[in-house]
Amino acid sequence: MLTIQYFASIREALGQSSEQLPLPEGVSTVAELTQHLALRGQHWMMLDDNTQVLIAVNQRVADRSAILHGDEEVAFFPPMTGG
Amino acid sequence: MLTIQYFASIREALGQSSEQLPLPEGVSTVAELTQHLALRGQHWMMLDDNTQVLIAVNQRVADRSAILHGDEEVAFFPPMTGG
Amino acid sequence: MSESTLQTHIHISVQTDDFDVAAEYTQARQQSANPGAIVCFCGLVRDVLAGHEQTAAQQTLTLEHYPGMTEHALMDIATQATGRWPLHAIRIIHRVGTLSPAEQIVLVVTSSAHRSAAFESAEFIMDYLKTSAPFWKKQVAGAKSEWVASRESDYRAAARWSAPD
Amino acid sequence: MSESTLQTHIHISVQTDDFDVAAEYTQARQQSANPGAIVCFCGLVRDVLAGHEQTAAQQTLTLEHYPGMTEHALMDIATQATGRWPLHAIRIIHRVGTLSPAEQIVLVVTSSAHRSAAFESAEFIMDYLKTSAPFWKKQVAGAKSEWVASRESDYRAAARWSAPD
Repeated sequence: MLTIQYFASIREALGQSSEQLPLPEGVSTVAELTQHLALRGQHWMMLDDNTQVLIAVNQRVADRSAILHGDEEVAFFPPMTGG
Repeated sequence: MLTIQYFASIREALGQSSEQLPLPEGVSTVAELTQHLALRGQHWMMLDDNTQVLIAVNQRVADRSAILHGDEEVAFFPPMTGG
Repeated sequence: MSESTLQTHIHISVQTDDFDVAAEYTQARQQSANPGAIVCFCGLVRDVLAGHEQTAAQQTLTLEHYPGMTEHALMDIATQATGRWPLHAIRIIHRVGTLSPAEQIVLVVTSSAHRSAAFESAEFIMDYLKTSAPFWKKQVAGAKSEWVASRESDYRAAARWSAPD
Repeated sequence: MSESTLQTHIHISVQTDDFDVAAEYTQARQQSANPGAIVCFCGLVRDVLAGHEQTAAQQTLTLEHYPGMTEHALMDIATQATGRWPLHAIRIIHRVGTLSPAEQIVLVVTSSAHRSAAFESAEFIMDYLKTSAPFWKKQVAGAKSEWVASRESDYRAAARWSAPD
């Protein structure tokens, strides 16, 4: 089971902070996961936007090419603005 | 009357922290003053050493070419080491 | 203690409570064997609406973070700093939750034998923290709220540490 | 308050007594209208004989200065900093007299809207202070004493602020 988390403006736009999702068929990378989620329509398509949405896999910043096996924690968030 | 002050290692080498001195004849710059003081011999000659001895005139760091009128406060000291 | 065997005391905290700069400075000082220099950096909530219609009293800043990842990210940054500079102590505190203008947000304390190491490591930690620790700021003023946009200048500041000198 | 009309609160002190970092930080914070960043730098007496025969207890550092000139020199440095960075407050405290290892010697606090201004101005003030404020250090260990030599690295550190970027 994937655990997917959404933060800050992404969380607000999607109206959702997290979800559990079995690894969808044909999905083996983060890029494929965002394409799958984009099928939900409208706001979900923004997850495909590489410049506005950053990704962490198992709590480490990752590329869209990161491999998913199905038991990862994947997070989507905008560029950080702390400090 | 010149007020001359000596600090730190200069003060210790000369065994003197300050003195009052009427402007010696023929002295109109700091360089000429140190040449005059060097006549006292030995340790006093070090005042001529541009790299080891810094100068302030009226409490501002100055060059050896600084003009003296006879009423200045002149100070001799080694490179600063505070902070 | 030679610098090759230097052990760095690292303290990381993400908290809603305010922090005490004096206590953190004292801790860093006590944990440092023979320190020559201690730098404290404190970031505070700016009143971005000063002079506008909204008064400071109506304005707040909400800090969201990614629990679990945040501590890892801050520890990564601290560990990178220890690899670059000989440091005795590093303390990083970052607040989350809702803050008012002039409140303290973030504290970085570094101690070293050398002043340049203390200064540079504190600045390095802040630059990296700004761009790679999972915190997000939301400005709330009355009924309006807005997520703070990331700043190009912060990315440039972080990038200079990886550029060749 | 726009930065063109920014008034910088400057506090300079040369004193034998120890200082309280927390109190100085609090002062700088209170004197700053809408600050975003405060940097405190504290320099401490290093135990240069650590590991040698003399123990720390026998070792002291004596700081001599040029009364009258010192305050002018520190004020000059602070004024130069205000010309380079938009600062709300600058506090410089330098101790004189006889100090023991681990005691606080010097404190610089700067506050600004921007973190880079706070960091850079504090580092600038320390670099200039080291080479242009009339303080001299003498290391005393038992019966032996020695004036501390000026360091080439301190002159390089100060020089980089006048070099073109």
